[in-house]
Amino acid sequence: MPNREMAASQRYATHSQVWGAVGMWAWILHRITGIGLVLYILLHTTLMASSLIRGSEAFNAMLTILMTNPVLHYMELLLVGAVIYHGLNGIRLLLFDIGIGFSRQKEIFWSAMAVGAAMWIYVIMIKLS
Amino acid sequence: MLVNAITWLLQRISAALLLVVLGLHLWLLYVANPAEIIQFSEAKARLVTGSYVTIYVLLLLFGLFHALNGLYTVMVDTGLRARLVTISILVILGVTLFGVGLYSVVQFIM
Amino acid sequence: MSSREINAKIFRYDPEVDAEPRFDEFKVPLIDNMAVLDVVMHVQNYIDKTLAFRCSCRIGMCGSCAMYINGKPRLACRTQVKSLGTNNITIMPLPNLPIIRDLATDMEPFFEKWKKIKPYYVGKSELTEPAVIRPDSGEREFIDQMLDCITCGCCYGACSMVATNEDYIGPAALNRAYTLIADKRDAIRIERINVVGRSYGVWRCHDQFNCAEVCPKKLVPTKSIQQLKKRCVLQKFGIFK
Amino acid sequence: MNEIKTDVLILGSGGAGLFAALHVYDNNPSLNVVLATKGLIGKCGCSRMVQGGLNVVLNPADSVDKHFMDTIKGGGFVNNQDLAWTLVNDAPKTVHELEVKVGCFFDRAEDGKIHQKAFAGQSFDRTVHVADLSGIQIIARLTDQIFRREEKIKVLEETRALDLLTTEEGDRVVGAVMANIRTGEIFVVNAKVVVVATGGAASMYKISAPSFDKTGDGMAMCFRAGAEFVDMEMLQFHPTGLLAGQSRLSGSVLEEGLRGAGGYMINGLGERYMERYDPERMERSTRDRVARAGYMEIMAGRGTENEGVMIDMTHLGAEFVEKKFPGMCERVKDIGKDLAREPVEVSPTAHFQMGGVKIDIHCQSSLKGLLVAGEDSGGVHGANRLGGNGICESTVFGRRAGDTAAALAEQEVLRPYRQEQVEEIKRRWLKFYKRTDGVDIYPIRDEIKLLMWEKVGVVRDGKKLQEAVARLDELLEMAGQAYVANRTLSRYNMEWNDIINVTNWITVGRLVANGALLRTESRGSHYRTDYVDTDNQNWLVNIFLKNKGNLEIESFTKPIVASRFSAEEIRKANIKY
Ligand SMILES: Cc1cc2nc3c(=O)[nH]c(=O)nc-3n(C[C@H](O)[C@H](O)[C@H](O)COP(=O)(O)OP(=O)(O)OC[C@H]3O[C@@H](n4cnc5c(N)ncnc54)[C@H](O)[C@@H]3O)c2cc1C
Ligand code: HEM
Ligand code: SF4
Ligand code: F3S
Ligand code: FES
Repeated sequence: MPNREMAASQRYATHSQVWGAVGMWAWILHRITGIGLVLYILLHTTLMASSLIRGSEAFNAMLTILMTNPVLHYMELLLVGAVIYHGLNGIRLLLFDIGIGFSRQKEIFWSAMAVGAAMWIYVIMIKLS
Repeated sequence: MLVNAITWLLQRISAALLLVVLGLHLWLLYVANPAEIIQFSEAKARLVTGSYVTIYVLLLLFGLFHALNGLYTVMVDTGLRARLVTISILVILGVTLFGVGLYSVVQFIM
Repeated sequence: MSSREINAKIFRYDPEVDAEPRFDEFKVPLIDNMAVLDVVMHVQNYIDKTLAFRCSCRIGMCGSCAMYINGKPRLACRTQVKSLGTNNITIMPLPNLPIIRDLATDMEPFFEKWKKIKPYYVGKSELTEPAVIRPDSGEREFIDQMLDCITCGCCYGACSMVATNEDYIGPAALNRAYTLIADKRDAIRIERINVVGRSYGVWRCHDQFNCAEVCPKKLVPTKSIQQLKKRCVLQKFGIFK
Repeated sequence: MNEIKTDVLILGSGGAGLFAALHVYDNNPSLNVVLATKGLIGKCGCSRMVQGGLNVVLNPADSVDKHFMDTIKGGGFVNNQDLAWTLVNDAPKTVHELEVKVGCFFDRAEDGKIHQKAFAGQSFDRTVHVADLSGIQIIARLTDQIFRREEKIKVLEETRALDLLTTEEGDRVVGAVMANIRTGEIFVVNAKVVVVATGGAASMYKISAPSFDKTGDGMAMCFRAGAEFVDMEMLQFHPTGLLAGQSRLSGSVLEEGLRGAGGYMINGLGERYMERYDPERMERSTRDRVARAGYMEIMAGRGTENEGVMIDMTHLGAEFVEKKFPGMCERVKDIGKDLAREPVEVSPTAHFQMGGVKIDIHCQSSLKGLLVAGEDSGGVHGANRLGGNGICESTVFGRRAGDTAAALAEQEVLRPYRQEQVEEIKRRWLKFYKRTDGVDIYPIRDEIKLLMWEKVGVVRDGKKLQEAVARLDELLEMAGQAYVANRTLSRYNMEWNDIINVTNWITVGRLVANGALLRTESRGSHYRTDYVDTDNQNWLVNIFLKNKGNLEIESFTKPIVASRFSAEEIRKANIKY
């Protein structure tokens, strides 16, 4: 009898996944941003503490590096985008958890995304001006 | 199992609270004080005058729980077997980071 | 669609002899009201008699003919070729299940999990007559509409949590569990709550909605699963008995 | 070769098979049951496809007498009245069990009690239902109950019975030879009692309603094993089968309620043709009449382009139709039509076999150790089945078969089967793998479907029936010459299975054609242009058929079993058919 591992390998061999649905992408992005934020939070707490332990000068020096490096600058925008996405989709998920919105999940997603885009653009404008 | 329902609920509760405190944090950084470069003294001044301390401690607490529990969920989703070991590591990591974070907060108010 | 011909690209695999799956292409004449089931039947009857697939009722009631058709698990019998908007049809077996041969999958893992939630009704002993329940009393919540499940497995094949975790019992079984747990006539609801509340149960669902997206009966298992999560939590606090 | 020994072997997982298994277990949980089914459990057969519902007397204002009279009146009075009486009396118990023990939940009326809707040919609204998907619920819940009893009920999915095993004397069945469709493995199940519940063979018609896995296997096996059959000429056509060109969707049933609600039947010229056939009842006439009228219109050249007639619901208002018949609207939408807003092409479609293996009220056939229940059995419905009595029969007699099987299994010993018979059966079905050349089965399949439709169909006559009988014999011969394209492929070989299916179709088709030839009158669904009248003087009899040996058909007639409503009373009532 064919076994389950084969079932999994067949799936990967043929990519027979549902790719065309909003919910699927919302979940993938939520997960990616979630994990990204975890990495960031780890980095964030350790960097803060490790510079503060060497005094306020060290803290200022580090923040100067962090906030002037152009690459990091763009990375920060991405970070903000991730937080906005994760947070807004998080609201959508919380709505489901309290039993709201099952029949309108796609509309809720796109509304959240519209709000998110506006917020993100606002932040980008502030940061780049 | 017992804990599943509780951690699931806590993940939601922490998410809801993060929405508030993380929202405030970001508001402070990007809207209220869109500084070029954050200076220690400015940050300290903000933290001492406002009762932002509570917010940051909460942010740490919920953020860490939410993040590490989220990470655990991701691992269980993909078929994690060594659950106890993983939980132990995550708890240690969480407590340590909380300590480290608390240290940073304390630096600002002292 | 102008051409009167369909290009069917069909997944072929015999696990007993083939090392690798392959795709065979067939040209099938387009007929009026053609369902994808007609396509595979035409191929098997008149072009390549060795093709294997499963079907029974051909009107979307038995749930035997679920296949992965142009990017989605669907019922072959209820999928009109016209509705695909193209003459190129790629047909693969339902994902997440072992393959018996070609398009015929072994539904065993699906039903193993179905059985795990004790899918059978156990009546309360004091109920000896059909219960009197007014249709507008709300007592049945939305059970009745969720009872339409035909165990076709489309949702099971679409959920990527099932794909990545072989223990997750999946949307269909959980949906069935909900219909029993919310049924006030049932005697072993707490037992069932304890099954769906385990780590292979409701907690693995992350509201992907792929299940709802593909369900040929337009069920939303996500909603049933949410109801179960709620009851699991309530039960922890002794509110749901 | 593998062998399984068991107390009870049940073939089929429709309403009859599933209920039989449950009742064997519930009577005596120590008995071993093997439940073999051609598809996946609970996902094959017609019980699953039941839309309308199940007839049962629940309301105090109704009575089993009324249900009984409706049933035999509908059946043209040739029903076995003992069986019909059993049907109506057991139905309430059965529905009770389905609700309270099995866990079905039928639709409720305003007052919270089980709702009962109207169906044609009934003097009281007594059809219980779950919207228009009753079968799914009944069968799914029964299947779940089987899962609960898994340790004693061994389920063999995608495993078909090939033939029954008999003792040397030929008067007792001791098991069956089976084939595992997935692996191609052939094995024997040796049992004290065999319950055959594999459904009928109406699928052998060009336009037909049943599921594809039902090919009259049970009847064909019982015939080969020597069981007696009754009323095989009685085969029901449903008047409104969807027409969808060559698509396999063709023939699927549009529910009777459409006509009940006031839908019009119109022909290609736009006439409401029922005026010519039953001016009083018009479209609400019985199934056999409406089906025949439609067929005659088509034959007279007044059909539509695609050889159909139309059902027109538009005058009832689109909103009403969509609200009342969502399932039907959806089905019609699949073929790009809008039931609520335009006439839809339909045709009579072969639906159900009233005839079948002769049984008594305990489902005992003429062979010891062989019980038959559900559509495979004959006599309950006479010449025409009422809508809603089909799944009723399957569940009622399935329960009975289970009870009888449990009782028999307790008394009987397991008798050995004959190895040489096993070998013979294996040769019969495996020879198709041995050839390198021969007959392609699919053209034969297409031919028999057309042949049955044209010559043994809705409207019959002696000449055509004779031609059909002759041709069917030839086709049986030809099917024996079939070969399998890939000789080494025994795993899930659909072609090999289709050879068996077609052979069984022809076997049952011969019984239908021969019975139809013998009955020189018209009654119920059996209509002959050379004998258009119902002959209550000479034909209140049942026609019995059996295998004389060598697949030759022996026939005899017996007066009907009129234990409750005598032949005299029937003649006096003088109801025309
Ligand atoms: C479209 C449609 C609608 C209907 N609507 C109604 C309705 O509204 N009301 C009503 O009362 N009746 C209705 N009927 C009739 C009703 O479905 C049948 O009378 C009834 O289901 C027959 O039940 P059964 O258990 O005898 O056979 P089925 O339910 O047909 O089951 C036969 C079983 O035997 C299996 N089988 C076949 N061959 C073999 C083999 N060789 N070995 C092992 N297993 C085998 C099949 O796979 C299947 O599981 C309808 C029928 C159809 C087709
Ligand atoms: C802004 C407020 C936030 C909200 C409303 C929110 C909401 C949620 C919700 C509802 C989930 C559960 C998803 C599920 O189980 O399907 C979740 C998961 C997760 N969150 Fe958050 N979150 C927020 C902030 C954060 C932050 C700051 C981090 C990281 C530090 C984070 C990391 C994660 C991770 C790793 C997961 C698990 C990923 C997954 O299950 O797919 N979240 N979040
Ligand atoms: S929930 Fe829908 S998709 Fe899933 S098995 Fe049931 S009918 Fe199929
Ligand atoms: S697709 Fe899977 S993740 Fe949940 S919403 Fe459906 S079960
Ligand atoms: S064949 Fe039954 S659902 Fe498609």
